[in-house]
Amino acid sequence: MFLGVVKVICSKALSEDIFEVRVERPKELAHIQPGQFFMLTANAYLLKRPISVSDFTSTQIVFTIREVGEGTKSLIDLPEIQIMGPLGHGFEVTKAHNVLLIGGGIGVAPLLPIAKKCKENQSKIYSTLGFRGEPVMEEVFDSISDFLGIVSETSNKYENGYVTSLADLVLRLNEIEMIYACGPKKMMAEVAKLSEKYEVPAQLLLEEKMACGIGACLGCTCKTKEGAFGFKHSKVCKDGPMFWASEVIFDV
Amino acid sequence: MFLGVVKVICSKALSEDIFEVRVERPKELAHIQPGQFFMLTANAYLLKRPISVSDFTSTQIVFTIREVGEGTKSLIDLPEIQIMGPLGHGFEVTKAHNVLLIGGGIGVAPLLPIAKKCKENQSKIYSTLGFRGEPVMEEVFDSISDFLGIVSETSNKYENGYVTSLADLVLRLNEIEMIYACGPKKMMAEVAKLSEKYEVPAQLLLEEKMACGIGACLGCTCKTKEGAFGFKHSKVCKDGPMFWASEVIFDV
Amino acid sequence: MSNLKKTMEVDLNGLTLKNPIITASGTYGFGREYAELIDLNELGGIAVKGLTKEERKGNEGRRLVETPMGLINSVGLQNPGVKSFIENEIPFLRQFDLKIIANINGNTIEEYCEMARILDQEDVDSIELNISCPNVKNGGLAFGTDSEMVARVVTCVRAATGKHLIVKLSPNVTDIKPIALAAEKSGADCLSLVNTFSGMAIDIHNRKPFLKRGIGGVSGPAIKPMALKMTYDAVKSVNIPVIGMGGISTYEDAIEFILAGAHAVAIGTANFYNPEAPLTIKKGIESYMNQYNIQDINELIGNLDT
Amino acid sequence: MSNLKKTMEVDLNGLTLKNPIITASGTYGFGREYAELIDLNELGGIAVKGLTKEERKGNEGRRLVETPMGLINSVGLQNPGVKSFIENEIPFLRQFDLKIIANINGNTIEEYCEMARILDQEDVDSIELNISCPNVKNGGLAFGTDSEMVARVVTCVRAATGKHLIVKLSPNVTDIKPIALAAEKSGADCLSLVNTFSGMAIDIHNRKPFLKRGIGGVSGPAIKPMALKMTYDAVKSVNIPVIGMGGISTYEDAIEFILAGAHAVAIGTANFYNPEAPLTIKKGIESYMNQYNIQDINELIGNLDT
Ligand SMILES: Cc1cc2nc3c(=O)[nH]c(=O)nc-3n(C[C@H](O)[C@H](O)[C@H](O)COP(=O)(O)OP(=O)(O)OC[C@H]3O[C@@H](n4cnc5c(N)ncnc54)[C@H](O)[C@@H]3O)c2cc1C
Ligand SMILES: Cc1cc2nc3c(=O)[nH]c(=O)nc-3n(C[C@H](O)[C@H](O)[C@H](O)COP(=O)(O)OP(=O)(O)OC[C@H]3O[C@@H](n4cnc5c(N)ncnc54)[C@H](O)[C@@H]3O)c2cc1C
Ligand SMILES: Cc1cc2nc3c(=O)[nH]c(=O)nc-3n(C[C@H](O)[C@H](O)[C@H](O)COP(=O)(O)O)c2cc1C
Ligand SMILES: Cc1cc2nc3c(=O)[nH]c(=O)nc-3n(C[C@H](O)[C@H](O)[C@H](O)COP(=O)(O)O)c2cc1C
Ligand code: FES
Ligand code: FES
Repeated sequence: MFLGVVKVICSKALSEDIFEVRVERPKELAHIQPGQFFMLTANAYLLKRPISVSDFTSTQIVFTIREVGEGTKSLIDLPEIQIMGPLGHGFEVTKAHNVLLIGGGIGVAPLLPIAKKCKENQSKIYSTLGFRGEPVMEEVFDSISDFLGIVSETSNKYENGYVTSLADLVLRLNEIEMIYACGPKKMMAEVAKLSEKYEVPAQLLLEEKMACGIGACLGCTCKTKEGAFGFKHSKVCKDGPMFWASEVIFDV
Repeated sequence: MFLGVVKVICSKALSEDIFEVRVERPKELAHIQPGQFFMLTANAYLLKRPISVSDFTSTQIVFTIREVGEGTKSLIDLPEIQIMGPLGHGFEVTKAHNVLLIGGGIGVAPLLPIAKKCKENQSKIYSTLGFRGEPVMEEVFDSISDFLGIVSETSNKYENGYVTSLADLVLRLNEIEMIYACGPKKMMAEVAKLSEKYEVPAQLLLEEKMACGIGACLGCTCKTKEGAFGFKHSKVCKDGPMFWASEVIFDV
Repeated sequence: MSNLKKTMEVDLNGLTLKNPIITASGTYGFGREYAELIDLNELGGIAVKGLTKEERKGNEGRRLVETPMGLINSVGLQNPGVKSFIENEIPFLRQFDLKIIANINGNTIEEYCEMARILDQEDVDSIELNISCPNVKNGGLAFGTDSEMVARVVTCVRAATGKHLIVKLSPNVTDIKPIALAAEKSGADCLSLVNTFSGMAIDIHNRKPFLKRGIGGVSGPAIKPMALKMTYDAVKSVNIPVIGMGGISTYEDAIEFILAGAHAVAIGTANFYNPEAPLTIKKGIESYMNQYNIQDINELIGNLDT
Repeated sequence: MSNLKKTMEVDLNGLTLKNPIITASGTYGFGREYAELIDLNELGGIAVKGLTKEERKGNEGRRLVETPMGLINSVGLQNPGVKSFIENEIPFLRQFDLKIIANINGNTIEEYCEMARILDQEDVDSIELNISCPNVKNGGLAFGTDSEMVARVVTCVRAATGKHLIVKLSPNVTDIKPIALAAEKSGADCLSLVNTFSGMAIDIHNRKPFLKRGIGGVSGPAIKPMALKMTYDAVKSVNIPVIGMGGISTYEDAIEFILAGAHAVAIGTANFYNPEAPLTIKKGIESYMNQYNIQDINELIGNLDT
């Protein structure tokens, strides 16, 4: 696992509160799987911040970061960042003919690597992305998707509504074989319902507050099914962040 | 009292660990007395750091800062700094014919404003400055002093020894009427002895760890005489930082 | 609607503050110094520097050590004595529209009571009985960590004065509840907590504690989670109002204490690094009330969904 | 001279560590994860995640809240149970040259003893009796805050095993001394402290505590001054060695604890934000010893000029 300081190549704003931070990819870094994340050291804070890989090449890694507090704020204009990773189990790549991406807010960012992978595998990509205000990463998803639907809760340039309603429509009209989703907890719970309703497996990228990021502290657990009625606490950082919709128990 | 953020005009290294930070002087700022200080907000830390004024004009204030820990380190390359001040009772300006400055290390910096004031008052200025390694501010003290003696504990470009020995010599050979001193505690205790020995009043700029900087927390006290044998705890930030050598009780 | 005048007034069981912001004892002197920086009329009250019967010189040697998000102090109750306070400080503070809380400290129960008797005749709005100072040899902390001692000293002081009486509790205890209860039963009108945590720091290069007495009192944001928990516990165990403190430096912190059940909050160490803290915290509380359409701060006190 | 081989070996009254660096229970899992980041052979010992007799699922809901220089956790002893530990984890850890300390937790005294009896037969180097976990309903903290309870549980566990026995103390007490003494008298070979401080944090927007159980345990640099003070107190009151911990994140911190009298130090929360902390702390101690020409770390233990 890589733990060290990397140079920031550039950092630019995609919107008012979302920033793209492009760093040098160290040579010794292991293979990156779509959906994996890194722990980034936020200077003013004790704990590192988990941030997904939102794009990567053989020489670069891109983090797309929404500024929600002091920690994320401190990450967006550093000359160099300490990173640890890649971490966790990311998305499983399948050779599905039709895949559906469902992204909410900053959750669209970690979908890009899996979208690219699916594209490579010649899957047909249906992207449904939802935002509270103006969208981000619209262009890149447009170029990669066979279908792109964007909804916004407030912007009048886009259809207003929730992304899961749009996804529902796509699922009803197309033979989707695999869903990849990332977004707020409530959206994820809805996606799980869609997955059940249409009997299409869904891979969800979950989020939890993390301390170690590697499975040692047991701080980041989510509830997953065990046996017929039981549950257990799985580590989002290590057992996830990708979980199958069918495994997760949502307490919402 | 001014409390607010000021722009840093420039910050430059005078030596390996001493930096000159020049800031804009806010218009609403009160009169600055030589020997006064400001509390500067060091970002990563809870407590502000006390830093003397080492020079000022009607539009600028200069702080000369030695990096001794994380707090001072954080102060040396900020685009703007929050400052509070000017604080404390500085040096008393006298119309003495001959004044002696005794500075040790970073303690030379706060002597510059009083030197300039004495110059204005046409006093003859004897400067004795001591350093552990290479000196700083040599030129400016050279231009302002009638006599300048520099000693260093290690540099072989300068006489080796303690600044107080040099000061002793100056006191023996000249009719000094006032001493202004700033430096490490041990040096100050020596200066107090010289003051007594030569019966020349000495104004010492003392240092203590500070929390509030304005006299409210009672955290920064030094021992001063009260009555014939008694003592009291005086606030370095408010009653000082200037104390007469004859008042201070040194526990060294 | 949100433009209606909000009520920030709180009643501490006989002591009414126009807003719940107090400055904590020992961090604000007698208000003089901060009066040059902020308008003291904005405060609900000031708890003055801990007073003793006679003048005290305080502890020798270094008195402050900064720690991660905290501060250790060993001031040792340096103060001019209660008489000088009455003569020189009360008239100054009376210029402002705020409540004066006299923080008192004794070496013996009798000394506490004598001070209470003296202040009973004077123009202070409340007496804060400090039985939790870790920085003096006698009295202080020893009184505050044992329910029986607490009962004895509070009972005696209660008998000595009819003034509003706050008892200030120590966090250095296994269980705050019996202590809070003892204070209430013995006649406290109100509790305040926490005082500082006992702590230590060592100069590894001189192999000596930084502070002459070895230990000192820890304050600041570092102690906030513990202070909040203790405030919550104290609130649950008594029926009198509680003043919460310990590391409060933002309005969010203050709201946490209020939701935990504190009727008022005291700002201590934050004054040092942000002299405007009492004002920004007050404004922050106001805007929080606006945001959630709360007319009266009393609606927030203890309004926690657990 | 300063190139002579330094001795870092410490003897914890029967448990010899090749260096005084331990990783604290609950912060290092069973070593597996950190083995990918650092060489575990560098450690003196590892205190494994708190074990219970049966598997435990741990607490529900959010488990972590970051605070100023601190962390509140409410993990609630999630662990696979002592049997699984024996089968799956001991063999893994035995690959490394370090001492294995099994941290045990019970709901009842009997459960503690049963676990001690089970582990007595197994290949662990020491048993750490955790009587100070604030994150479980029964047992835990309740055992650790009362000297009589401490005496009872330690006596019973002592009878159940001949293994090296560490008793881990809680900082949530008025006075650590009688508790430390009770543990010593009842047969502890060594003490460790501190466990986490009880603390709380409130989500002001949802008006709920962040953690489902309301409270959690505070660790990290924020607690260091208090932890150091308690370690110092404990050391002074017993004749057995003490493992110090609480917020240690630099070698300076570790030296402070050692000068206060700790024979070894445990690194907890620091692992999260600096996985290399145990190594840099060890190196730092070495260079400190070089700087002051100290050949044997035992010269430093308790070497404080007060
Ligand atoms: C596996 C994983 C991958 C992640 N990938 C990304 C990513 O690619 N890009 C990205 O921007 N973020 C990502 N996150 C979320 C990110 O880690 C958090 O937003 C960040 O830790 C918050 O830190 P902070 O100090 O800025 O906010 P804090 O100071 O901790 O919180 C500030 C405020 O924001 C709220 N808040 C905190 N986290 C979130 C959140 N996730 N969403 C909304 N509100 C929040 C808090 O409740 C609080 O009110 C990921 C999280 C995980 C677990
Ligand atoms: C009235 C007053 C005026 C001052 N004026 C100036 C000034 O003009 N320029 C300036 O550079 N400093 C000045 N100082 C000193 C300055 O405030 C301290 O050096 C600073 O607060 C240290 O903070 P830090 O966080 O960098 O160091 P810390 O992290 O607090 O300390 C780091 C290390 O340095 C040591 N240390 C701390 N302070 C000093 C010190 N003063 N000298 C030597 N070692 C120290 C500590 O013991 C520790 O080992 C003044 C102090 C006072 C009270
Ligand atoms: C420098 C200093 C001096 C203090 N002096 C007193 C005192 O005289 N009487 C008292 O009751 N509390 C005293 N305290 C404790 C504070 O009133 C307060 O209880 C404590 O600092 C916790 O709050 P904070 O974290 O906001 O500072 C003092 C605290 C500090 C930092
Ligand atoms: C996430 C977490 C889990 C913990 N679990 C345990 C435990 O299972 N058993 C135990 O004795 N201590 C446990 N602790 C306490 C630590 O071992 C240690 O005593 C405490 O965190 C203080 O040290 P630190 O500040 O270096 O972390 C835990 C601490 C944390 C942060
Ligand atoms: S963050 Fe520590 S186990 Fe996941
Ligand atoms: S620093 Fe507070 S009184 Fe001087």
